[in-house]
Amino acid sequence: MPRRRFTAAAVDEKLGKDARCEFRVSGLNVSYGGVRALRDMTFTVRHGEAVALVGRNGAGKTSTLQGIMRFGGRATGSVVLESAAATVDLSRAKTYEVARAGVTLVPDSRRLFPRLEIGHILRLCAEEVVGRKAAAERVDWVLHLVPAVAPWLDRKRGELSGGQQQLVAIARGLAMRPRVLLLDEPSEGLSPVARQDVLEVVLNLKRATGMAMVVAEQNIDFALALADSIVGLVSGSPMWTKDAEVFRQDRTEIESVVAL
Amino acid sequence: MTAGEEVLAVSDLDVRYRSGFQAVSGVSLSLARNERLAVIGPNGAGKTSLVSAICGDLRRKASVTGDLRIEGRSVARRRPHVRARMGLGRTYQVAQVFPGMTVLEHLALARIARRRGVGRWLREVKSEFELTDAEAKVIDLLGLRKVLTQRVSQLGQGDLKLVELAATLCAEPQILLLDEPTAGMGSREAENVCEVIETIVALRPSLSIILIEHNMDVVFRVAQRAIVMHQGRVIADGTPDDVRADSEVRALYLGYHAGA
Amino acid sequence: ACGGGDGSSGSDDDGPITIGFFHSLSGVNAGFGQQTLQGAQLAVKLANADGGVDGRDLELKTHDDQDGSVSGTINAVRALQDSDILMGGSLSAACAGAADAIGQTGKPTIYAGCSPNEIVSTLKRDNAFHIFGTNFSIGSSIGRAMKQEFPDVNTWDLYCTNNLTGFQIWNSVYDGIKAEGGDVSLDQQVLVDPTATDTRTQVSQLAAGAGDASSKGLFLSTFGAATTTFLKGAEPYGLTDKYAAVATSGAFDLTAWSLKGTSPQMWNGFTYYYGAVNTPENAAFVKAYEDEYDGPPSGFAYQGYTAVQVAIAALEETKGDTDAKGLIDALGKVTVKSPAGEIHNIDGLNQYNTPVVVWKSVGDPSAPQGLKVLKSVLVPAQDDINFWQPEEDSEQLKG
Amino acid sequence: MSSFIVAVISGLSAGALLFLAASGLTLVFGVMRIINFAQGAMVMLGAFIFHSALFGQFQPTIPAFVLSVMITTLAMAVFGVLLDVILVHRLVKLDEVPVLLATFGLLLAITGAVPLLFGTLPLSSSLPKSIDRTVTLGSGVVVPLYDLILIVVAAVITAFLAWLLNSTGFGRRVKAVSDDSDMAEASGVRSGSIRMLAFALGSALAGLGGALFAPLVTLDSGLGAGIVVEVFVVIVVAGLGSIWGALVVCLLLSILVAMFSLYAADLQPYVLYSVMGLAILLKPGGFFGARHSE
Amino acid sequence: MSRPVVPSRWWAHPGESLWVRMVLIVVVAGLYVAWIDNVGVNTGLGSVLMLIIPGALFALAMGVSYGWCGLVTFGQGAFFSMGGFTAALLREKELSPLSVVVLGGVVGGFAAWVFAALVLRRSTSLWFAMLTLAFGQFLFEYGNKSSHFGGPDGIAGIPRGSVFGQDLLMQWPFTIYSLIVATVVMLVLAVVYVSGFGMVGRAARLNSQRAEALGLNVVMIQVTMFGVSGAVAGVAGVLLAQQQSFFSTGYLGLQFAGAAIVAAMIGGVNSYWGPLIGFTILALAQNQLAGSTLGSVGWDLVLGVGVVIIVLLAPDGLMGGLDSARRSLGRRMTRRARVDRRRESSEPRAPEAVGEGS
Ligand SMILES: Nc1ncnc2c1ncn2[C@@H]1O[C@H](COP(=O)(O)OP(=O)(O)OP(=O)(O)O)[C@@H](O)[C@H]1O
Ligand SMILES: Nc1ncnc2c1ncn2[C@@H]1O[C@H](COP(=O)(O)OP(=O)(O)OP(=O)(O)O)[C@@H](O)[C@H]1O
Ligand SMILES: [Mg+2]
Ligand SMILES: [Mg+2]
Repeated sequence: MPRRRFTAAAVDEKLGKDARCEFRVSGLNVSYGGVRALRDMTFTVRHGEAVALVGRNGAGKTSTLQGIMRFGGRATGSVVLESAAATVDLSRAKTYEVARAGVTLVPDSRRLFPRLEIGHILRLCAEEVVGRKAAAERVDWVLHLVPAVAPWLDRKRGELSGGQQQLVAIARGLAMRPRVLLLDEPSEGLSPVARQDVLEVVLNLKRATGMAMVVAEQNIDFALALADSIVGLVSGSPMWTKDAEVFRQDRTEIESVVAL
Repeated sequence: MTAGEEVLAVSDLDVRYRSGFQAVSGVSLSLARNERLAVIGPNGAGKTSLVSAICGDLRRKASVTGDLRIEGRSVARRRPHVRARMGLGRTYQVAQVFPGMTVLEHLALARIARRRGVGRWLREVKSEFELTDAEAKVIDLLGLRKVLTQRVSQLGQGDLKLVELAATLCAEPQILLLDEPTAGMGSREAENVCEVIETIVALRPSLSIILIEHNMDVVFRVAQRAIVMHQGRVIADGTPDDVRADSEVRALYLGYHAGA
Repeated sequence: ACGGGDGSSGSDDDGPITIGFFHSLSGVNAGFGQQTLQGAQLAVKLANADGGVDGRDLELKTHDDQDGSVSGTINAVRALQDSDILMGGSLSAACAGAADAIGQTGKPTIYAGCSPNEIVSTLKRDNAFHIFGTNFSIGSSIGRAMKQEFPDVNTWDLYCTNNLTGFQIWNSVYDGIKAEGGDVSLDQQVLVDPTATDTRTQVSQLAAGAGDASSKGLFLSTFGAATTTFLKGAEPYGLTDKYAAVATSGAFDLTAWSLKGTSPQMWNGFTYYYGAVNTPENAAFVKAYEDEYDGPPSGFAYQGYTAVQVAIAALEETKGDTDAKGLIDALGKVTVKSPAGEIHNIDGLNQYNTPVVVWKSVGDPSAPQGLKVLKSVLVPAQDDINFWQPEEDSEQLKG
Repeated sequence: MSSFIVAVISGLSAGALLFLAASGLTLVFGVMRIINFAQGAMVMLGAFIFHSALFGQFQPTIPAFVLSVMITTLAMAVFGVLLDVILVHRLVKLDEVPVLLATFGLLLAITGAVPLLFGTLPLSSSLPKSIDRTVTLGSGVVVPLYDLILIVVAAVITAFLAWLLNSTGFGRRVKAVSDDSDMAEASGVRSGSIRMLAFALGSALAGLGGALFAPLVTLDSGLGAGIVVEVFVVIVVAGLGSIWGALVVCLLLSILVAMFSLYAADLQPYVLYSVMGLAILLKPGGFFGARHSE
Repeated sequence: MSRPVVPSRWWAHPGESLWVRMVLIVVVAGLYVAWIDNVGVNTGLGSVLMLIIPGALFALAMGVSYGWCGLVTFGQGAFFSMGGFTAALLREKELSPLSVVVLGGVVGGFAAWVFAALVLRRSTSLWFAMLTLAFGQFLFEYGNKSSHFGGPDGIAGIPRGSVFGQDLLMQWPFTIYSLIVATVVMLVLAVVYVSGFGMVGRAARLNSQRAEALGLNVVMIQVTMFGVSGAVAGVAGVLLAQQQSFFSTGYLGLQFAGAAIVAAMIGGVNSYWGPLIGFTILALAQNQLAGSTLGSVGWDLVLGVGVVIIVLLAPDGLMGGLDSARRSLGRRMTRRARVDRRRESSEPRAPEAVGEGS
């Protein structure tokens, strides 16, 4: 099959540029050097919805998100983007193709490129997806959404605090015009205030653009505030998938998975 | 050699990586003989960096400032092997082994490292292949006996961590630094690891331990005291129960509703 | 158990007579080795066309000395093993590495090359014969010729590789001029690193200090690539035109060939240059060579050709008998009409009295090989020079 | 005094050539953390290709000369792409010492292939007549025109590389890939292609260096090993990854060597190595070394 | 105390009956050489053997420095040449050849030790590799210029002398002599290989950070091992000088060292026999190919492609390949070996304990 089916433009054309998309992951397995870290992960996210993955350290949340992106370990299983018009199968796509198709990862350790200035990072990532011409516009739009980032454009990673870096990482994700945003521990390492900021940004985004989201979170409040449904992970396997509403009243089950 | 005597003292330790990132800022701590201290904290808090700085493993990767004393002697400028010979022994978050060697050779290496005098270099390695009773017990507890003559390249990540632990114990350290010894293990193996730690503590009353762990069960079982790190700083210090009750810790690490 | 006693394990009497050829066929010196091989092959071909020696054909077996590496020396042993008479050697290490085996097997051997004095003297074995010049014979021949051609040039600039060979050659030139009763003094001496690829710095230095050079001579104590690189560096300055005399040693024809007819006027001394020798033997040789290969023979081709000629002469003397003793005796006695003239062993020295050609040429794109010979002098080997015992060597440049 | 200036200028031009050889290595290291032992051999290959691209002209016209330089650079870029496809992308995962050995193998292979491809006789070509001359700078200092040209080319290349790496999208992608290749990929960057391009650029620089070098020397297969030693000296003194650092060190070292050959010719062969030894003792990571990841 | 069973891998590693094997090898090789001498083929394999020994020892020196402690060196020719020049400079002193061998080993070893001690304390093994290259080149320049070392033309007239009344001038006494020297070197190395020191060196190569954290002084180990490697190279240099009666600066170059690296890698750098076998194979192969285009002009191409393939596909070389082939032959053979050992074993509870776990 021609590789160009995975350029951003080709995917746009197929799915419809601003179409409502559904994102389906099924039977996803991830292993590192022969060691299985994730078994049979299955979930679906619809337009305007968010799924939260919860579980203890090492339960496989990060592995799920990285498995979707095909980076890190070895991943097998099916990952598809579906609109009313068509289906794009990302199961065999390369990492950059997944990214260009509109599935964007905001990784847990932020991973901003240390030698580049923030403005250049945003620009670069936007260019890869929307092309050179539209990139500037896209970055402006992102800065409008996350205005806190604007003053840091000419700084480098080393000159930002952890929380600031987290905001930038999210901005970078947005610059890539995601259809599905994969957020890995967005609240990690943030002070409560910063966490509130991030939450607001993400919630606004969800409301305003209807972007689908997958969030890996250990912080239950954050997860519940954001997600519509929750997947509980225990040592590499999904235990249950439930409506978030269930837990807003009674958290015992979710805590049994996440906490001590 | 009374309990309570300080064996390890860290004061005002800073770790700044070459990239400019400051992973540890102004950490001071003191470890008493026979004390078992847990270090917990979110991902990227600087736990591993702290332990690596104590062992001197960061020489070429980061600048480390601050004072470090083992048994009252300053070692801040000593190379890692000197510190090891003064009683430090560590394991790594991702097991560090010698890929072409058998498990038995790992144990023999540790034994050679432990010995003093020129004679240890000249003896045939084979003569190091006998296990003392204590070592045999550790090996049996860890279930390593059946793989003793296998090369470690054939073992899984979990087994590698066990091998590394066994080898580190063979070197008979006075201060044992364990970096997530149960990460990536099933509950049964984690149980075994705890048992090994308990056995060793019983056998060697002068042993002190620093344990980095995300698994709270292990922390509660092993540690007498816990410190919590966040963004390179110590934010709480006390018994595990005190720490768990600390609201900041709950907020940053355990989550708001961690069971008490 | 002496190895020398039973050296006749070669071929039986009916098969062809084998001449072992041992030379650099790979590596940096492969070009020289290949040329020597072509000369040798031609000689063998001509001899066979003539009916061989005593009805037996000659066969050339080639072995690579691999620049004197250990496995190259193994090849030397092989070469000895399957030949009746051995010729070869150009690179110091390879020759010297093989010398021992050569001495022990007692096989008749002809060295066609090996110019540095020390090497030649270490190669001395009773069963081995050296037929071409050393640095010493070539250098002093150049010196003599220079004195005759330029009696008024007493001051020389020297451009010299910073190693013993470079020093040796200049010192022999100095001795040669002195021997003709001349006077020599060195003005500038510029040394170049033998391994350096880029020597423009040194050339510009020479140019900057040359001053009015119209009464001075310039001697290039360099070889091959170093000479070419010098000429290229000197080109923008027009440096070689400023001197009254410019001379160099070694196989300048190869250098000139690679310069494609642009080389400047230059005196050169070496064992041979086809265009500078006027003998009927040479004319025949050049013709045969040109028929066989594309261009005229180089000095190395001449060496290969002559070495095989010597071997054939010895074989004819013994009537095709390949017994080592007889052949060695014959090699000491025969007289050979080489392209450069008649040559024979100097009594008791295992060394032939091969002459040295000193000639003046200029690049000419229309000439064959891009080189036009303006003048040539054949300096006969001096019988009082003993290559095997080079004069005491100096680390100092004379003059 | 004038011989002093002459020495400085010829030192500068020698340094410029050295830089063309070293810059590719620095670039490739900066992107892939690969030390390319074969860089010298690639310069040599470039010189041979240049010679072939002249199609037998010994003294080309200026357009022919420029064309051949361009052909060589392009051919070496293609060669770089081929190497990347066959070998280099596999090296990225290895430790630095096996990488060094593998590229050493490459050095041997190229050195061995050259006589097979181009014959065993030494080859040679010349500069176009019109630039093969000297110019007189004020106060009677006479220097070859080509020396000046080389200095200008090196300066232009340095400026070009600095611009390319610091001010263009390609440069940013290169940095992103070398900082965190997985994350760059997850940001939509085709890190494999960027790597290939960067390696091709490194090879093209080797080709350019070889082409500009070729008319000055006699070509034989021993050229590569000679260059690699000098390049390593530069790398050890300058450290890895800094283009400007490499340039400065190339120029300073070459001037130093020129000075020695002027005032103390006997010691000149040892200059490079002595400087290298000093650098190791004083500044183990090199004077301009970018952070050296272990 | 319990003593677990260790499977024997004698072809990759010297086992306990090493001495017996060594002596056997010498006797067989000696007999062979004596035999071919008696039948009169005095330029056959016997002389090939004589010529291979110095090169093979040199390849072994490469193995010791890279395979045994992780230091790649492109300048080992320097220490080889120090040995060779020791013999060359002492050529008029009428010393016993054996004492020259010892002296050459000491010179090479000491120089290597000093070099490594100066460099390694300050830099990584990567810089070390580059520096060895420059070091070799430095000496090359120096040797070529200085008349003490004969310049590029070398020094000739190095005597072979005589040992225990046996004149070494003839080929087969010299071959036996080389064999004995090589065997002694191998025995010393065997002691190193099976000792704690040898294993610690390998550990330093495999994971130096871990080794340091265990309390092993990696730098000291590498420096010492490099000294050992230099000594082996020095001895090889002396042997070559004596055999050829000649030595020159040519051996300082990258070419010579490079071929030895390739040989060591083909055989397997971290095995005991690997470099020797690799060199022998290469020398014989080149010998066979000589005369063909590939064997002469393109030999470097063969070597280079060989190195690349080995680095990528078989970093442990031929010996490593054999070893894993043996392992993959299945457990059956191992088990049988265990049973045999159990019969031999005087220790009552050893084998039973294995595999039984807690
Ligand atoms: N690169 C890797 N190599 C080997 N094992 C890995 C790697 N990354 C993760 N693992 C293992 O895979 C398992 C799942 O890890 P993962 O990072 O997905 O967990 P997580 O739920 O994201 O945890 P955390 O809350 O710590 O981020 C863990 O046991 C971890 O040790
Ligand atoms: N070599 C390095 N260079 C630059 N930054 C580094 C390096 N190693 C670690 N860091 C950064 O230092 C910080 C602390 O890392 P460290 O490994 O000490 O965390 P940790 O507390 O052990 O986390 P975890 O629980 O995930 O193991 C992290 O932000 C990490 O990205
Ligand atoms: Mg995670
Ligand atoms: Mg950690």
